[in-house]
Amino acid sequence: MKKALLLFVVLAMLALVSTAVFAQDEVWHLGILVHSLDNEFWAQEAKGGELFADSKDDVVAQVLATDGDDNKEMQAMRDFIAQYGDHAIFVTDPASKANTANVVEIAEEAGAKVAILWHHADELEPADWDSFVVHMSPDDFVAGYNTAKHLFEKMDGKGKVVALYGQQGEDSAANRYAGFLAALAEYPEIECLDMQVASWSQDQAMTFTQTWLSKYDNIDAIWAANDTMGLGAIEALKLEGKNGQILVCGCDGIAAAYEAIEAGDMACTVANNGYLLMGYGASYAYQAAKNGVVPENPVIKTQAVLVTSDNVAEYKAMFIDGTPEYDYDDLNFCVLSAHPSFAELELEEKLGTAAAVAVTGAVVEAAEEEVAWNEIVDKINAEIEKGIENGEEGAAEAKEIVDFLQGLYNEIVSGEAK
Amino acid sequence: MNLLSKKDVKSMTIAEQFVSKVEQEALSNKIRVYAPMILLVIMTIVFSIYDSHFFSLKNLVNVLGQMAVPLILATGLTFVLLLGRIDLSVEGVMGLVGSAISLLLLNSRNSNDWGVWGVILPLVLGTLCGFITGFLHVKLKIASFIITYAISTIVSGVAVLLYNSQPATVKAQWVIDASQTYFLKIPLITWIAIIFYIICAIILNYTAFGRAVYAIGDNEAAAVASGINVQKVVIEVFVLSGFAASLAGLVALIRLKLGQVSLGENQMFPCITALVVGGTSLSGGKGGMLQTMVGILIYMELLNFLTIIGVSADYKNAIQGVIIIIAVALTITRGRKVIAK
Amino acid sequence: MEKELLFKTNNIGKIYGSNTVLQGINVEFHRGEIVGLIGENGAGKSTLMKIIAGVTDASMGTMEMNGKPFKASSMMDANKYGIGMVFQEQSLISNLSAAQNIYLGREKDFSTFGLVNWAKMNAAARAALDKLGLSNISPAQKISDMPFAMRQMVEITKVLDIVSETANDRALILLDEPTTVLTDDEMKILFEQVRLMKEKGNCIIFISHRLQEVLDLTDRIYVFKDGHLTGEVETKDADEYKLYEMMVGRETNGEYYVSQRQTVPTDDVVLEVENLAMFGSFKDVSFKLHKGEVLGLYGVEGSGKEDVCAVISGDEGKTAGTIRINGKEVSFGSPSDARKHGILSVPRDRRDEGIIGILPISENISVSNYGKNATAGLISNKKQTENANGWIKELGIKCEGPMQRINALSGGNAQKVIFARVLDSECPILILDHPTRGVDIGAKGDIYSLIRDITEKGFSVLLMGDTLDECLGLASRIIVMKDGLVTAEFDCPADNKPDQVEVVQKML
Amino acid sequence: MEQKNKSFKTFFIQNIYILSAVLVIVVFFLINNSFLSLYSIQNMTTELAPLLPMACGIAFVLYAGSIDLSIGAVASAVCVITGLNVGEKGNIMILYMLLFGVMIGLINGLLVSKGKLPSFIVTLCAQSIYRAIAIILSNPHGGGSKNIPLKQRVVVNWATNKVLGLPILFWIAVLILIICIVIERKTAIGKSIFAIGANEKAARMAGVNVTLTKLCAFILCSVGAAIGGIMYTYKLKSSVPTIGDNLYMMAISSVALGGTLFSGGKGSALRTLVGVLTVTAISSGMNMAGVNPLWKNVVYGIVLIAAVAINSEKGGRDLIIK
Repeated sequence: MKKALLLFVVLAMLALVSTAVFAQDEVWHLGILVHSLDNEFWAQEAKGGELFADSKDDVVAQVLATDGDDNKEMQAMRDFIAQYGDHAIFVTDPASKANTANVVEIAEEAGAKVAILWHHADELEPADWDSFVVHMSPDDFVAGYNTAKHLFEKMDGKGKVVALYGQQGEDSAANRYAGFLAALAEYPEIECLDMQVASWSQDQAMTFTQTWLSKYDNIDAIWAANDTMGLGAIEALKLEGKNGQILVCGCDGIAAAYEAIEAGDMACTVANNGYLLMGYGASYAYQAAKNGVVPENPVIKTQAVLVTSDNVAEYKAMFIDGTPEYDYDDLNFCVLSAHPSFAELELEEKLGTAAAVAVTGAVVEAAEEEVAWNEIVDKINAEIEKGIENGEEGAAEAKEIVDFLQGLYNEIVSGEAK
Repeated sequence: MNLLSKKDVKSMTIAEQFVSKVEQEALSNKIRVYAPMILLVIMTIVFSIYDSHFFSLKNLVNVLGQMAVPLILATGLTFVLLLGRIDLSVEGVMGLVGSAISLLLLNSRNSNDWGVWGVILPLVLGTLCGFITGFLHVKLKIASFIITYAISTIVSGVAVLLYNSQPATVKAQWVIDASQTYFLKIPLITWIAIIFYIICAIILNYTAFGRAVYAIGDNEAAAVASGINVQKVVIEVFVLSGFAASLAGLVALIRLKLGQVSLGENQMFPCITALVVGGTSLSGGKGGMLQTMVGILIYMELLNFLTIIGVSADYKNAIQGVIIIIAVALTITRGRKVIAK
Repeated sequence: MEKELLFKTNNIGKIYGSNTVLQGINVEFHRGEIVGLIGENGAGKSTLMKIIAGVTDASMGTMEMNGKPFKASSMMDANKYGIGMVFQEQSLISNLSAAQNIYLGREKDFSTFGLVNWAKMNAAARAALDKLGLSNISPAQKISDMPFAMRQMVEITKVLDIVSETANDRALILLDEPTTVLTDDEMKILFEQVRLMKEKGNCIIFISHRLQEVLDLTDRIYVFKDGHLTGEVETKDADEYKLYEMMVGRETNGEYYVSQRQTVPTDDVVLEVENLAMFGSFKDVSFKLHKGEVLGLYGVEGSGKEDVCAVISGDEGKTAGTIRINGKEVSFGSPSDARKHGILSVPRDRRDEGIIGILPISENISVSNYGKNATAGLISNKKQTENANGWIKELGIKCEGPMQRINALSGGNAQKVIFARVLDSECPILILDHPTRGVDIGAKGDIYSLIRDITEKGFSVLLMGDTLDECLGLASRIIVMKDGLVTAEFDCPADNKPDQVEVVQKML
Repeated sequence: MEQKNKSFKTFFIQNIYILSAVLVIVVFFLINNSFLSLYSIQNMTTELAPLLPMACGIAFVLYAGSIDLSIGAVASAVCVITGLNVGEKGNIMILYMLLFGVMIGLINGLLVSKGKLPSFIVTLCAQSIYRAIAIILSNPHGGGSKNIPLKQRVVVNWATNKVLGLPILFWIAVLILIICIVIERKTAIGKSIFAIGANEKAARMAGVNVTLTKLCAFILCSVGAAIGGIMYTYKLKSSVPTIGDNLYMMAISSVALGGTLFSGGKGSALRTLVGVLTVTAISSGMNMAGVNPLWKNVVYGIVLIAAVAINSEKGGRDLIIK
């Protein structure tokens, strides 16, 4: 019995640390879903959401950590909804790409508005859902691409590079590395000697770097998928006195990385600006819930700044030493570019905007009038296949585009059939 | 009986058979005892032949440097495993102590500069964690697997609370110097690890406490009967393991400078694997400091070699797993009636 | 001549829960005497020993040592007063050396600055071992490399050393069944040492189920029954018969082994063993076991008889020879294979290999034959409990009920549960490996008549007796082994048992 | 009367393990009344559905006195394989994955029982192997999770539909719980598992087939993990290669919470259920109570210690708990 009492005391202590606020009318409860708070960038994101909530009288924020676990994220959302019903709004840095679909489904079921950052599941379009207000992302691919490109430029387009990969199984790790590979492809004289999975760990990154240094004597640069691993690599370089000589990059923009850039040990990082992302994400969700304001183009790319020795002082002052102040009512402030849907975004990336509008128009028209679209496509396909056989440049890409258009066409047709 | 003049089994008397059986068993036991060492030598030779980078001075120094943290942890864990217990809390304690030190020395987050106290107090804190673990394990009679897991969860939570999501970089000059100091081409942190290892080896082999650890691991009831205060010894072992984890936290911080919870991540299971490969039994009572060193060396060499030859990162963990199972199968003592748990 | 009083108890008692196991005990031990404690298992003598040695606390009463009040909180505490105990079960650390075991917990005598000088310790251990005439034991040898009896001697050396060191020949030494695993020679050395200790003025308390040993060694005997002290006799006034009477309150005589119910074996051979061998242990062992027969296997420890049993029960593998069951050749790799062929054993080491301690009695009974209470693969726990209840009644097992944990039972009752298990398995061939070891006399009698019952029902028994007397009394045929070989075979009809001397000649 | 009191006391002591779950639920209900709303209960039942089979599975290995650290990785691998194929191949994948679980259990079990290797090491290595499989199958270069295409979700949607107000997944978990109870109480193999856990030598001498029994314990465990993995796929409607990373400790600590002994021979599926309930209630409750995420680990650890301290059965002072 004594022990049962012990447990009771422990649980009673819980009540002290809990900050439950009961549902009131016209108070919006913002659930901030981030991976965890033991990482500086995620803490920055959470802080961004809280800054937004502080700026509004009728918003109460609660940070819900997901540990990067799809399941915990769903549970946390449902727990939150159980409490606040349709007065819950969410802004989430989702646990994974795939889980965004679940996030949206749960929100839809409860009628809660949600803004999603970073990832989105294939075929998941904000326009199709009432609750999915906006998707905002600075694009991991671009971040990986930009840091790699900066390194390669500094290397004068030739030399040897090694890469430190993040956590296996995580989307951002995969996308950043894909960006690195894309940049690598543009520089034929740069060779990637080895890639190792250092799982975001400073210790492992340091160990791998030491091993590389004893194996290769001609490394020019180390591409790391985040700052922590970059810092690990730098510690290994310091032991050899090679810091500053071998280029290192990071990503995320944590305090220690800014200091390393100032000291000349790190070449560059990407300031993903968690404050802006989550703050404005929350603002979009809030506006949609309260005022029914839904952005016309809900797929938004935000600014991710490449921080180098040139601009490090400015960003350190803004993000680390202070917190940035934003006008959250000016929803357009955070927008670098906005797009109606992911499908269009993808198309735009391939065709260029003007061409995309034209082609999409043609496809819609064709679908509506039910002209012999199939015949046209067959002809084009035949041409393309001939092109592929002859090894013509761009033929493969053209085929991809046609396939996409075919998909779009089918969707429109089947949508009308309904 | 001389093995060369082996008689026909049938014509041997039972006494002769018995003598030869005992000799054979003694021989195979000896082989088992030395198997990890033989494995280590073979690995070193094969690896060196396979890739010339492996046996280069530079790489060996690397391996020695990387060995510091695992060696310290494994030294502490040796005592715990000899008791037949397990300590999952070392990762959390490492993170806590590393974070605490980084916040108390000259750093990027605050204006603290506590000098030597900035190291001593966190070490005491980490050791205290070991004491609490041991105390709860003994007094509440909770399996060490669970209690140490719970403590690890709590302690790493506290660590993040300490630095409030923004880890501090150590700026104290002596820490920076320490990470770049070498004696006889071996890094200072490795010397710290080796000195700790030697002290622990002496404690294990030449003190009453060391004998008590073996006694409890082998036969707890008998240890009680011999007047050994089992609870005290068990708590002391967890205190020692807590101190080892704290020291490892300090060394990891010297190596990496950034004080965060992840200093301790993925350190404990590899150490336990290494100990078992070296010949320490998970059920207690069997093993020793020599086995610990051999196990750690085998493990570090394997890790280093897989990186050097550039095994695809996707397959590395899987390959490592398979190799470890084979290594354990080769080196572990198994009789007909041995019970594996 | 009145001897100086060393130790006395005043109304010592012990209560476990609602169960009083010891009540109102007043005993006195004097310098320079050897006192025997006898009684059935569970009579309370082991509990008294544990209280004196500081292993458990007394629930009531007081004790005096050297005229001063005595209360030990631990064994170590008791050692300081000069009280040491040699345990029934082995309490050595198998991966430490003999010297390290002898001085375990006392290393500081050999330490400087906390570091132990092993050479000094080994020398001291050498001297301690030599004092007991154990020159064949090396102090640096690991316990795990020693035979069983040698380990026991190390244990005795350890205790004698502890108390003689602190007590200046005013020691009280408790020996709890120290002879169970010793050979005759080792026993002689032990007895010599005990007498030597006594002459120096120490007091030795000796517990044994072997009454002859008690009579040989002691000066005075206390008899316990059901937690009470029921008698005290001078050894010179006692004989075995009288002691039996005092302990069990019933006479023991030739009918002890119920030999009038001994079956005459049939001609049906159920188990045949031919030229069986196990490398390093025995060879060329051949015998036949008939239906309804008790076949005794006898020899000294290490004669190979244990391993013969182990091979037939599937516990060990044979290296040569054949085993036939009902004329069909079989081979097994484990006791579960053997069970499938109808062979099951009552293991010798009950605590380690017999009882499944934390499980209830009913599970312990059913473990060898779950199928009995199952329909279509699903076990009925109700049937299983009923089944257990049946056995509890049939074998007279004293317990709270079938759901009681088996480790709460006394040795004899636990052994009966093991018998219930092997009988429940319906295996026709039973190997009884020292079935009465550590069992009190009352339960022994029950087990003897049980063996008669089952042979009457047609079971066949391969018996390894605890004593020659028992083996001869129970078996209808006896095989004697020596140094791994069968040396003789005797017929033992109920009315014409062979002479013990004759058998002993063949085994030594 | 006294007899009756005594039996009540025994009953109380034997069933005190339920108390921890009740206390946790009551406290959270007091903190926040919506903790026991229908929506919240639906949420928690969905939550515990995949965890329950995993915990029940590993409980068998713990009864036998061994441990299995690979269940999380097995769940990950199963989740990935199912998620990638269920859209095209349909629900038959469940059957394939159960067979996959049997195979994994067979390998682990053989290495432990026949190879006489410590289960701790075998399953630790198995963990890295199956985790690598999950990642390799996900994508070259360790790609992340993939959702089942929205159009193919018809195949898996049934699992989260509700029957009697609670999701089908939960009812399946209940069914599995009942099967586990039947196995441990009603079958020879279940009872043998307890016997070898309590005293392996004695069970062996009593004719229990130790090798086979251990093998079965590991197979039950891996199948439990596979079911957990399948359920996660159906619940998350995607393949997540990292799903199991924290699950194995969660499953093990749930079993410990219920009071199952790590030394083997004791425990029951009902205790495991209570443990799983407690773990789920703690994590849901903390979300609803608005506990700062930084404090969550601290609170979880303390509650874990307190609950295990209450629930573990103490078999007298001679019992050695490692």
